[in-house]
Amino acid sequence: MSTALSSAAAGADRADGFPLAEAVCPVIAHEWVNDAYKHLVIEAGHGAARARPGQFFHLLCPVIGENAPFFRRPMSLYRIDAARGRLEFLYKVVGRGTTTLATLVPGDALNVFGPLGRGFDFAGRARHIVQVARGVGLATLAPVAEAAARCGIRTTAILSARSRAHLMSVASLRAAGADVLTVTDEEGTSEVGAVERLVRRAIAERGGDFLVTCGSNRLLQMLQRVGRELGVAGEVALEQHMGCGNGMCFACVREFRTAQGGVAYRRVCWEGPVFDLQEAVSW
Amino acid sequence: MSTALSSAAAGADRADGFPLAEAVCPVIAHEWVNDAYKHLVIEAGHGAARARPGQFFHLLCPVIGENAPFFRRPMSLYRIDAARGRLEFLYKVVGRGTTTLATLVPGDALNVFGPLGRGFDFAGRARHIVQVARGVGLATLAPVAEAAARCGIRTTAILSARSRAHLMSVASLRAAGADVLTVTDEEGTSEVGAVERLVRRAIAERGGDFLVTCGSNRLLQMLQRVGRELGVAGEVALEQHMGCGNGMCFACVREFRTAQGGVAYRRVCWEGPVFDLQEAVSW
Amino acid sequence: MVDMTVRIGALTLKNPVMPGSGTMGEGLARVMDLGRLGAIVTKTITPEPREGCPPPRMVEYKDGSLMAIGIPCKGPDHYVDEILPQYRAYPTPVVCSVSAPTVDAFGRLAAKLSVAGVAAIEANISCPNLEQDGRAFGMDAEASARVVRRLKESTDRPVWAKLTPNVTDIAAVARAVAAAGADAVTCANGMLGMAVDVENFQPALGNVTGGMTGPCTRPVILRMAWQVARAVKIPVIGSGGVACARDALEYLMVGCAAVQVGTINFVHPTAMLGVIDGIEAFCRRKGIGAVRALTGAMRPRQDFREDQAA
Amino acid sequence: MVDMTVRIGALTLKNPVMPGSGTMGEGLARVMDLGRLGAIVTKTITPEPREGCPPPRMVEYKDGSLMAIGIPCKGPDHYVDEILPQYRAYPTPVVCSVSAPTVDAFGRLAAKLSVAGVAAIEANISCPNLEQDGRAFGMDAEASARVVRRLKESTDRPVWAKLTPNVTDIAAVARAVAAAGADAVTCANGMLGMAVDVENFQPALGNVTGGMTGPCTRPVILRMAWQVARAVKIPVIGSGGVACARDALEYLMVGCAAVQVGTINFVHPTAMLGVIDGIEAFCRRKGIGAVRALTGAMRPRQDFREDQAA
Ligand SMILES: Cc1cc2nc3c(=O)[nH]c(=O)nc-3n(C[C@H](O)[C@H](O)[C@H](O)COP(=O)(O)OP(=O)(O)OC[C@H]3O[C@@H](n4cnc5c(N)ncnc54)[C@H](O)[C@@H]3O)c2cc1C
Ligand SMILES: Cc1cc2nc3c(=O)[nH]c(=O)nc-3n(C[C@H](O)[C@H](O)[C@H](O)COP(=O)(O)OP(=O)(O)OC[C@H]3O[C@@H](n4cnc5c(N)ncnc54)[C@H](O)[C@@H]3O)c2cc1C
Ligand SMILES: Cc1cc2nc3c(=O)[nH]c(=O)nc-3n(C[C@H](O)[C@H](O)[C@H](O)COP(=O)(O)O)c2cc1C
Ligand SMILES: Cc1cc2nc3c(=O)[nH]c(=O)nc-3n(C[C@H](O)[C@H](O)[C@H](O)COP(=O)(O)O)c2cc1C
Ligand code: FES
Ligand code: FES
Repeated sequence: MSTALSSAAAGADRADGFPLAEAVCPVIAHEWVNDAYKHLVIEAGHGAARARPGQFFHLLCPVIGENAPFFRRPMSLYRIDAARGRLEFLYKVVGRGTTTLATLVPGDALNVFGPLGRGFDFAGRARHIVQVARGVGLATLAPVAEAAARCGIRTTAILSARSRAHLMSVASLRAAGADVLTVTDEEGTSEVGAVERLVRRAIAERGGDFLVTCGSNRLLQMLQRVGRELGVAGEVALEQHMGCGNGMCFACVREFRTAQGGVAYRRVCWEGPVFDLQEAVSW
Repeated sequence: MSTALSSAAAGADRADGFPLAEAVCPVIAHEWVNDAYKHLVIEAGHGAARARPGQFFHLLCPVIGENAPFFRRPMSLYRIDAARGRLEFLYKVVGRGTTTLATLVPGDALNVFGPLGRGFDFAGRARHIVQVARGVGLATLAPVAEAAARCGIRTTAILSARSRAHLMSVASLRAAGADVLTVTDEEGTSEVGAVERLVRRAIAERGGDFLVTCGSNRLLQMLQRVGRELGVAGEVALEQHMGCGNGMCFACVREFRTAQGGVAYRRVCWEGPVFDLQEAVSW
Repeated sequence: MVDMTVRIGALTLKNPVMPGSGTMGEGLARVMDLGRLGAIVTKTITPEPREGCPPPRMVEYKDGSLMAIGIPCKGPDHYVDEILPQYRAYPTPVVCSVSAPTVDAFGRLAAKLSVAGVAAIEANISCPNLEQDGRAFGMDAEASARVVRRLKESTDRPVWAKLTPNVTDIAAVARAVAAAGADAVTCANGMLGMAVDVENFQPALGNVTGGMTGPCTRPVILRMAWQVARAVKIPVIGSGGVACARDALEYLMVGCAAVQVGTINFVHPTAMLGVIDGIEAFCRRKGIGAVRALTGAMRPRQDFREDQAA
Repeated sequence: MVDMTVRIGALTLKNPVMPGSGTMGEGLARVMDLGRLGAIVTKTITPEPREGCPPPRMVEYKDGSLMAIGIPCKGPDHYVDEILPQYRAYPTPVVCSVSAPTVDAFGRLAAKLSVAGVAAIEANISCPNLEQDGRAFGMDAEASARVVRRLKESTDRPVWAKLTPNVTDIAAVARAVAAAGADAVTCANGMLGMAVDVENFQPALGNVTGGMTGPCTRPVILRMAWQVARAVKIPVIGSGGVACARDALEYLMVGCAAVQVGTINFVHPTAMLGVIDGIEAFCRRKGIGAVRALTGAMRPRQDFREDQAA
């Protein structure tokens, strides 16, 4: 399907036999989910067959007028529909690239590159995942529950957002069998201390034994503290501005704690975007 | 009207009181007239009130993907509708800029700068204009007959094109009172010698006393020869790649014969695009 | 109210925005009020009339252009008689750009052009030095300094030296011209580039090489302006790729007192007004009372961490 | 059938297209067959492990980018043990890029890296020379030549010298390294640039300055490649802003024997395949039997006049 459009990009669709591909994919659906986020569905058989939760695709956003994104934009997978060969993204419109991305309509072509990076690694390590997501983290953590369920792992998902309108993926998480708890700024329930109490309860009362988070530095710090204190392992998905998305340019480094007690740079696109919860240096 | 859209371009619509303006104008109509040419109508009160046949506007073609025209594109006026405050262009889709220009649909905004350059100067010099146009010259010469008629000048228009489908503006020239003769490659009537016979006849039998041409170097050479031989004055509209369109960058020069018998560079956008028929150096 | 004035040596400009030499002309007065500009810098004048380079004279890129114009010029008398009077109607100071093939010729030309209505002389030292194998004066610190010294002897007007970016150590050239008495440095002229018409196996420009200018050159010229501003005490005027107020602010913050706007004038004829208004709006938004305070306002990076907003 | 092979000194490459050092990595093998490339140039290796520059490491422009990466490196042993073996599966020659803070260190490093699987050494002389106030070796013809001489003494592999574009006279540096025995020159590394985060009055890059690369730099680097190709007899490898076959053809026609493709690999991971296929298609269309014939194929402009088609 995507090959029919391949002439739109030089060099696209040369994937044959390679785990990664630059592919030109038809847009299937593209709707606003609230005032800030859009939900994008594309047909991408190659990617859908290979992608894992926590991985991302590097999207070539169109050039339109003054908005001329030179590099691709990383977007984690919101849903992987291997059966229908589709990938879904949930993204916030913030700048040049996401602004032009948002103009695509069904039938348009989008050049994507992926799947990239190291996804979540909970199989065999977890029996009950406690995930804490905020902002774009809601998108990144969304596919975790479904994949976990497939390995017989339960999920408690604590979703934090500005308002109820910004709580996304509640229904799909429930459909995947997760217990979903929501907190919002609007209702005054999203304060870090309150979320910490929910996390501790999920660990103590529901058997939570693996922490997963994305989207908020303050929640990350809290989970690092709770995890250290209670000896609960976990992972965090991080962001950094990217060039290649494929480990080649070293633009996307962040600081991490090393085994020797120092700090070192690691590439978010290559060693991550999912990292050990305790190794990530919060900021 | 156009000011409502001015935020689309930094610095646009600061015209108040100046003969030239950068204005963001709504597209009123935009249709293909054959397989190669599009007819564009925009609302541009400021420009329509000031523009004269032979002048041009400098159009800021949109940036779309790989087609990123950095400079504006010059287009001569196909029709000046001062009454309705509209400008019309007839252009051939050839490269980056015209390709993105062609994507505009009614209601879109187009940033135009003008009117620019020196138009035709026949008032008081001509009683019967013989115009010879080919290719894009059909667009450039189209408004001449109507303006000429307004000064009581008659026009014989000899239009040359590849095929009958590429003969444009026949109806509007007739409506403006011109005698229209058409020749085409397809019919084998457009050969230079044949056109020369039509020109000589228009001078000899109809009182043609001013030659005007645009769009073909071979027709220009023929008219220079006929004009010299018969002592008939005339003008030619020329093209050259442009930066500013406003006499500032000196990118658009061509060679011209000087009074001293040498050649010198002159700016097509500033001393032209309409030049004395005999001073133009054909190539 | 933001105080937009800046001082370039003895000269006070009403704001820090002016055209680059060769990127404006009488045509601009037909689109905007030249009285709003900080200064009017006119196209380079040479001692003898010149026709300039053979066409084609330009190649366009996505974010800039390559032009080989070659300074067509009708000579100094035509400048004094025909060009200068066009700007007399404006309160804006006129800066006259000059160029010549020898140090002597630079001096004679500047003397000739030090007439009423010329507020300063900008030395375009990117031109070939006929006394040194045609290598541009500006590519050699000592040759640049010689030009400036001669100009200072030949005119009582402030002398600005416009550097070429095609050098290893632009700070060294800036130091040399400052020591020679330059009142300001302009940083910088176009970057030497070329293009090939591959279909026809020939150079795309009639002159083979040309000057690369426009937004895409800004990162490199900005770095040079920063190096120059740290090397000299005289005012630095940034010139390279300014298209909007944000771009001009970069130059001011790395140490420039003013900016020149060039190629973008060809695309947006009133771009300079947008730059002026945008700088003023920025100052207002940041509570900065005088645009002068922006000069060199860049501070070392904080390890500044903002919480990810959700 | 077009003969796509090119000779870089003693080395024959199956085609003239290779990545620029630091713009490919093991990740590329997951997208395309590295066996199709003319050569594999690996990221610069330094004698000691380095972490590289503090983030932020990049700024994006419309047609290029500014990056300050700072050559993070795990040292030569890691290169030999971990990186080189990844490319053993391919028939493609591996060119090992090296850099060091002193001439001696350059020599020792090259000796250490002259192992099986390394077909040539590329000297990245854009790095600071600690024996000369940290000024880059490549900014000085004599220092560049010293590096090349030492490399030639230290390794039996062909030595390529990768020039920095941040110089007044790149042809002079090229002549110096050619005289010192370089087997080829690569022209050139990134152009030094900077950017300001004006909202926060601070440098946009953690390292303040960085390397400007990508398509917008091509006109300037192409001019340098042309100057270098006219100055030396050894093969020239063009490196700057190649995104498609047309761009590569410009470099070949001004005199390059091959090209390196850099930044665009980050945007289109299989861009190099497009360049290879496009060059071949061009040769076929023009009836050119061997890509070698394109090297220096640019001719002076004809006063070539084509009739305006209607
Ligand atoms: C692995 C990964 C997964 C992500 N997944 C999602 C997701 O599922 N949904 C979502 O809404 N966002 C996600 N992001 C963030 C998203 O990539 C940025 O919002 C987007 O790049 C902004 O691009 P822009 O051109 O609109 O913004 P601009 O601010 O115009 O971009 C300028 C530059 O900054 C970079 N940039 C800006 N913000 C970020 C950021 N937060 N992270 C990385 N680079 C940034 C851009 O890529 C670009 O290089 C993810 C980021 C990473 C690294
Ligand atoms: C005064 C004037 C009036 C014109 N009027 C008309 C008109 O009414 N109808 C019409 O169809 N065309 C007209 N043209 C030609 C028109 O400007 C070009 O066809 C157009 O610029 C091509 O742009 P492009 O980006 O599509 O082509 P590209 O080939 O991609 O353009 C590359 C560069 O070459 C320039 N260029 C290419 N062809 C020409 C040309 N023939 N003349 C000048 N610059 C060119 C472009 O402006 C651009 O700078 C006129 C030209 C001039 C100078
Ligand atoms: C078409 C053109 C002509 C120029 N002519 C001159 C000139 O005559 N003298 C001069 O000193 N600089 C000249 N310049 C350089 C500009 O003044 C300016 O320094 C340069 O373009 C960089 O600024 P920009 O990137 O904003 O264009 C010219 C530039 C262009 C594009
Ligand atoms: C992120 C990045 C890292 C680079 N690292 C190196 C390097 O380690 N050694 C080197 O010699 N050149 C390095 N370069 C320069 C490239 O090899 C190449 O010469 C330059 O990018 C110009 O080509 P381009 O315009 O196609 O990118 C690097 C360039 C980039 C963009
Ligand atoms: S984005 Fe290039 S290494 Fe991570
Ligand atoms: S296009 Fe600039 S002078 Fe004519």
